[in-house]
Amino acid sequence: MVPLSYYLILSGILFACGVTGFLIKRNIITIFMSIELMLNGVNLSFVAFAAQWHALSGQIFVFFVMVVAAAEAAVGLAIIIAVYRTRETLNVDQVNLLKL
Amino acid sequence: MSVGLFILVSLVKIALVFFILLTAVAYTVWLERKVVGHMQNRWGPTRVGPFGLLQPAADGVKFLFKEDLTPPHVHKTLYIAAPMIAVMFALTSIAVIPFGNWVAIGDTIYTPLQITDVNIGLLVILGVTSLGVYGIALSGWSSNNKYSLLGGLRASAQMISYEISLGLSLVGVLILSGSFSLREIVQAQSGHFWGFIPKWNIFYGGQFVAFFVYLMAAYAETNRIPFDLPEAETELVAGYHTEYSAMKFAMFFMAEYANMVTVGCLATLLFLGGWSGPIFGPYILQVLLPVFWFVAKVFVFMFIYIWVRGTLPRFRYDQLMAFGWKFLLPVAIANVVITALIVALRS
Amino acid sequence: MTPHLHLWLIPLLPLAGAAINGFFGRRFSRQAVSTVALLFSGAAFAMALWVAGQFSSLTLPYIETLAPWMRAGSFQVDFAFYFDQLSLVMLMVVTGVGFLIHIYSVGYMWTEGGFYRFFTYLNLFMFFMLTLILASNYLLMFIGWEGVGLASYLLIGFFFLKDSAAAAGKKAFIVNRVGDFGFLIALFLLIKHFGSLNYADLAGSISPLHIETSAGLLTAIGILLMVGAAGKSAQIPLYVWLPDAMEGPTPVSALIHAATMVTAGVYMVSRSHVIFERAPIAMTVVAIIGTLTAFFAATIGITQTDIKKVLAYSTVSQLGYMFIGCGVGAFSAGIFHLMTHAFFKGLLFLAAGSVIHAVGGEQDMRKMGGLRTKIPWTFWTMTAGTFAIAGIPPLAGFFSKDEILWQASRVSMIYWAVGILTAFLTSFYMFRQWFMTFFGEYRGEQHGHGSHSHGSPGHDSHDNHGHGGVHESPAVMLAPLVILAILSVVGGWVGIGNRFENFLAPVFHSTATISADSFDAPSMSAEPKNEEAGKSTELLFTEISVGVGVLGFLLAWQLYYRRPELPAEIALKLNGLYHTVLHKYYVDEIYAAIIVKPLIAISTVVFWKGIDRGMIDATLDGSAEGAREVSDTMRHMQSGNIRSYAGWVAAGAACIIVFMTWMAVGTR
Amino acid sequence: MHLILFLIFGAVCVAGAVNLLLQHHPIDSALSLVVVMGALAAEYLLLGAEFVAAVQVIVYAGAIMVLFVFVIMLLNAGEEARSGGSRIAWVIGVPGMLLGSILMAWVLLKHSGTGQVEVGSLPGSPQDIGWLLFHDFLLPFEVTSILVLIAIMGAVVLASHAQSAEKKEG
Repeated sequence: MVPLSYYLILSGILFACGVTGFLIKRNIITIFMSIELMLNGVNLSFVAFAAQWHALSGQIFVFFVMVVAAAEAAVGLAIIIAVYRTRETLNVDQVNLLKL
Repeated sequence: MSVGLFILVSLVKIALVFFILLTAVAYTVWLERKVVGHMQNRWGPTRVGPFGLLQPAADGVKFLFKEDLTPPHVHKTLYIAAPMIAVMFALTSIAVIPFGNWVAIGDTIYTPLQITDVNIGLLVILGVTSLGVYGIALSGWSSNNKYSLLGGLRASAQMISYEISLGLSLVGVLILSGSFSLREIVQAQSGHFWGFIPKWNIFYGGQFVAFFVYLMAAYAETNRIPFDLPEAETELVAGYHTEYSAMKFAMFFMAEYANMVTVGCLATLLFLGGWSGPIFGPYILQVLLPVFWFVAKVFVFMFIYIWVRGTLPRFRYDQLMAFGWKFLLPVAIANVVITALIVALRS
Repeated sequence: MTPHLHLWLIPLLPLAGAAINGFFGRRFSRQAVSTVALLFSGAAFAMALWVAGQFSSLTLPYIETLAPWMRAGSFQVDFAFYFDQLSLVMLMVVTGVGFLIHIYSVGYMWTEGGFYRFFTYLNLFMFFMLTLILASNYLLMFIGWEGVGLASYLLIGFFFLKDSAAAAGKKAFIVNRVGDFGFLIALFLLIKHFGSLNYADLAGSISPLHIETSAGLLTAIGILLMVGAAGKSAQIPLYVWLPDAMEGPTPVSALIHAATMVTAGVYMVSRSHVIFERAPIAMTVVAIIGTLTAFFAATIGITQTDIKKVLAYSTVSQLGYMFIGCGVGAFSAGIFHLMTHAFFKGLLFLAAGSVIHAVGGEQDMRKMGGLRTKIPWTFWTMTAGTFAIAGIPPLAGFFSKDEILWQASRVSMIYWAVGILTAFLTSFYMFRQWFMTFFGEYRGEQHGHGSHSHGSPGHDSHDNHGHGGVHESPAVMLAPLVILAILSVVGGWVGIGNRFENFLAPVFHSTATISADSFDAPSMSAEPKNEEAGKSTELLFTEISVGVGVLGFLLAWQLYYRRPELPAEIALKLNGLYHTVLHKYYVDEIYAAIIVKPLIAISTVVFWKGIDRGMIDATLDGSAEGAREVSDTMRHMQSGNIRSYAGWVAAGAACIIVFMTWMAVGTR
Repeated sequence: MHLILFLIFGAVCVAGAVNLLLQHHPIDSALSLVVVMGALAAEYLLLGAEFVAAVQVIVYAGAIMVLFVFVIMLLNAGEEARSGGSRIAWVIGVPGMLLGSILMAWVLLKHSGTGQVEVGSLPGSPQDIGWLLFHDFLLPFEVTSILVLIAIMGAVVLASHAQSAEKKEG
C-alpha cells in the first residue's frame, strides 16, 4: 500500500528534473530528452490517479501523451537534423539567430 | 503449491530452459554450418567429434580462452555493456515462451511448461526484442570505428523499421485469438478443419500472408540474410562487431542465434499451432509429445532460416528500406484490416 | 373598416429621392436631378392627397406600426405613424408647400453650383419633416426634429464658401441644441413618470390627472417642451439663429425657415396639448414668450433694410402669434395661423427671392424701388402676400391672426393689446418693404449689378443670366408664386364659421374635459351664452385689428412713398433708440458677451487645455510612450537564446503555481 | 512489498533522471533516460497498468529512444560544449523551478495519505483499454491518428533526402 502522494512526488521529481535539464543543458538532443522526461513524469501521475480513482481513462491519456510524444520526437528530430545541416552545431547557445 | 516449492520449480524450469536454449543456440550454429556446407557441396565441420558434433563446444572453449582485447578510443562502459545488453535481452525473451502443456509431477506440483505465463506475453516479447536493438546500436557507436558505426546505424534503422511490420503481422493473429497470452493463443489454434487439417493460424483466415510478412520481418530483425547488411562482410568488414573479440563477440553471436530461436518459437506459437499435434500414449508421452511437436516446428523454422541463407543473395540497403516500408508495411496493414473485417462480419 | 394607407411611403419617397440624388446626382444632368427631386417630392404630395381622400373613411387616430424599435422592460418604442386631423393639416402644408418650393428651386438654383447637393438636402429635409409630423411617439418625432435641424444646418451653410453662411449654419445648429436639451429632458421626465412616449398612451395616462394650479411635474415638462419649441421655432430667447439663417438660398428660407421647420415647435406644443392643458403655468409661459417674441421681433423688423431679414423677423413675430394661440389654449387657432402663415410667408420669401433674382443678387431694399412695372408677376404675388400678412380681410392672414387675437383677448387683454400693437407694426414694416421695393424710382445702379455681390457665391451667379438689368423670373419660379398667392388669398376662408376649429376639435378636445370647467382657457366648445356675448366683442376686436392693419399701411405710405426723406429724420431724432433697434437690441452682442465668450474661454482653458490636453491626451500619450519605453527595455529579453526563453517559461510556471497554492490555502 | 518495490524503482527513476542531467554526453543521457523509462514501466506494473507498461517499453524505450540514439549516432554528437549559456536560465529559471517544485511537494505532503494505491487495484487489461479507446475515446483516437500522419509528413519534409525512413518511425 503506497500513498498516492508518493507517486505524485515521484512524478514531480521527474518533471522537475526534466525542467532543470531543459534549463541547464546545451545540447538540443538532451534538451529534447528532458522534454520526454517531463512527459513521462506526467504520465506517471496520470496512471497513479487512474489507479487511485479506478478510472481507466487516466491510462488512455497516457496513450495519447505517448502518441503525441512520438509525433513530437519524429518532427523534433527531423528539425534537429535540419538545424544541424545548416548550423553545423547542436549547441542551442549557438543557434541564436532569432534575436534583434 | 507452496511459495517455496513454486520458487524451486521456477528455478528448475529457468535452469532447464536456459540450458536447452543455449544448447539449441550452439547446435543451430553447428546445424547451419553443416547444412550450408552440404548445400554448397562441402562437408562443413567434421573434425571435432562424429559429424563435428562437438564443434560448438570447441568454439566455446576457443572463445573463452582467446585474448579479450579492448581497442583504444572506445567508449569503455558502453563498449563493454553493449554485448551484454544484446545477449541479455535475447535470452530474456524466452522467459514467456510456452513450449508445452501443464504437467503434474506427483500430486503437489502442477505447473505449465513455461517459465512464466503473463497475460501480455506477446507484448513482453516484442518489448524485450525491441530493446535488443540497443546492444547493436551501442556497440556500433561505442567502438569508435566507422564500419561499426555504419553497421550500428544500419542495424538500428533496419530493426526499428521492420519492427512495425513484425508487430502488425501479429495483429491479425491477435484479432483471431483475442488474447495477448501466448498460451491462450495456442489453445485457440487447437482443433482441426474437416478433421485432418490442423486449425493453425497459418491455414486460417488468410493468416498465411501474415506469416509471410512475419517471416520477412523476422529475418530483418535478426539481421539474417538476405537482410544482414549490418554485418555485411563485403562492405563493412564485420559491421557493428568489427571491434569485438572473444567472449564479447561470442555474446553477439549467441544473441543473434538466441533471437533466431525466439523468433522461431514465436512463429511456431502464433502460426504453427504451438505444441499442438497428435498426442497419445501414457501420461509421460502426453507430456513430452507436445514439447516434441513444438521443438520439431521450431526446428523446421530454423531449417528454413538456414536454407534461405544458403540460397538468397544480400539486398542493397535502399532496397531493404523500400521493401520494408513500401511493401511489407502496406501488406501487413491490409492483412490487419481484412482480418478485422472477416472477424467483424462473422460475429 | 379603415383602408390601409401606407403612411410610411410618404416620408420614404423623399428619402429615396435624396438617396438617388445624393449617391448618383453628381453624374446626373441638372434636368435629371430636378426630375428626380420633383418626382419624389411630388409623389409624396400625391400620396398625401390620396390619404386626405381616404380621410372620411378613417377611424381616427389612425396608427400604423411598422416595426418595433426598442423594448426595455415595459418601455417600448415602435416605428409607428400616427395620423389624425392635425397630422393631415401639417401633412398637406409640408408636402404641398414643399412641392411648390421644390419647383421654384429648380428655377432659382439652376445656375448655382452643387445643384444636386441642394436637392438632396431638400428631399432629406422633406423626409425628416414628414417623419416629425407623422411620428406616433415623441422619440420618432425627435428623430425628425433633429433631422430637420441637420437639414437646416446643411442648407443654411449651403454656400459653405461664404464664411458668414457657414457661421450661420453653425449658429443655427448650436442654438437648436439648447432647445433640444430641454426637449430631451422633457422626454426623460415623460419616460420616468409615464413609462411611455406614445401619444396615445400618454393621453391615456395623463388625462385623468388634475390641473396643476401650482408648479408640478406637468408644468416642468411643459416648460421644457416649450424650451425645445423655442429653439426650433425661434422664440425668445433662442430666436437669434433665424435671421442669420437667411444666409441660405432663398427657397430654403421659404421652405424651412418660414413655412415648415420653424413651425415644428408649434406643432409639437399643440401635439402635447394634453400636457399643457393640465399645466396652466406652462401655458402662461408659452403665451408670454409668444407675446414678447411677436412684439420684439416686429420692432426689429421695422428697421431692417435687408429684404430677407425683414421677412425673417416677421417670421419670428408671426411664430410668436402662433405661440400666443397655443398659450391661450387656442391650439387650433395656432395651427390655423401656422397654415396660413406657411402660405403667405412662403409666398413672400419666394417673391423676395424672385426680386433678388430680378435685381441680380441685391438684397438691400435701399438699392431697390420702382420694380412694380419691371416684374409685375412678382409684384402682384408679393402684394397678395403683404396684404395677407398685414391682416387685411379677406386674405388668409386676417382670419388666423384675428382668431388668435380674439382667443387671446378672452384670456387676458394684455396679450390682445400687445398682439394688436404687433399687428400694427407688422403691417407697417411689411408695407414699408412693399413700398421700398416696388415704388419710387429704382435706386440700384442699372448695370454691373454684381459688383457688390461678388462676395457671395450664392448670388453673383445670378449675373450670368444672359441679359443684364432687371428681369422677370422664369415661369418655373412664377408658377409657385401664383399658386401660393391664390392660397394666401383664399387659404383663410376655411376658417370662416369656425370650420377649421371644428375640424381639429376631435384632436384637441378628446381629453380637455376636465380643463373646460376648471381652467378659463377658452375652449372651442365654448359655452353658448359666452358665444352670444362674444359675438359683438369679437366683431369689435376684428374691426380694431383691421384698423391697425390699415393704419400701418397708411403710415408706411406716408413715410416711404409720399416723403421718403422722412424716415432718416426720424431716425436722427430718436437716435439711440433707432440704433438699438437697428442693431436688434444688441442681443447677439449680449449673448456673445455673457454666454459665448465665457463658454469659449472655459472650453479653451479648462476643457481643451486642461482636461483634453492635460489629462486625456496626456494619459494616452503617456501610456503609449510608457509602452514604448517598456517594450524597448523588454525586447532585450528577446535574446534569441532558447534556454533563456525556457527560463522565463519556468519562472512563469512557478508564479502560476505560487498563485494557485496561495488560492488553495486562501480558500481553506 | 509493494512499497519496497515502489521505492526501489522510484530510486532507479530518480537516479536515471539525475544522471541524465549530470552526464555531458548525449548518449549517456539517452541511456539514462531509457533506464528511467524502464523503471517507470515497472512502476506502471505496480499500479496494475500492465498494458501501459508494455506500451511504455515498446514505444518509448523501444522506438522513441532508439530514434534518439540513432540521431545521436547519425549526427555523431560529441561532448556538450561548455558555451557560457544564458544567465537568465540560471538566474530566473532554476530558482523558479525549484520554488515551484518545493511548493508542489509541500502541497502534496500536506495532502499525503489521501489515498492508498494497491497493486493491480484496477483492471488495466488490454481488453478494457481497447474498449475505452475504441468506444469512449474514438474521436480523440482518430484525431491523434491524423496528428501522427501530419507529423510523419512533416518529418519527411523536414529531413527529406536523408534518412527519411527513420523519421517516419516516430
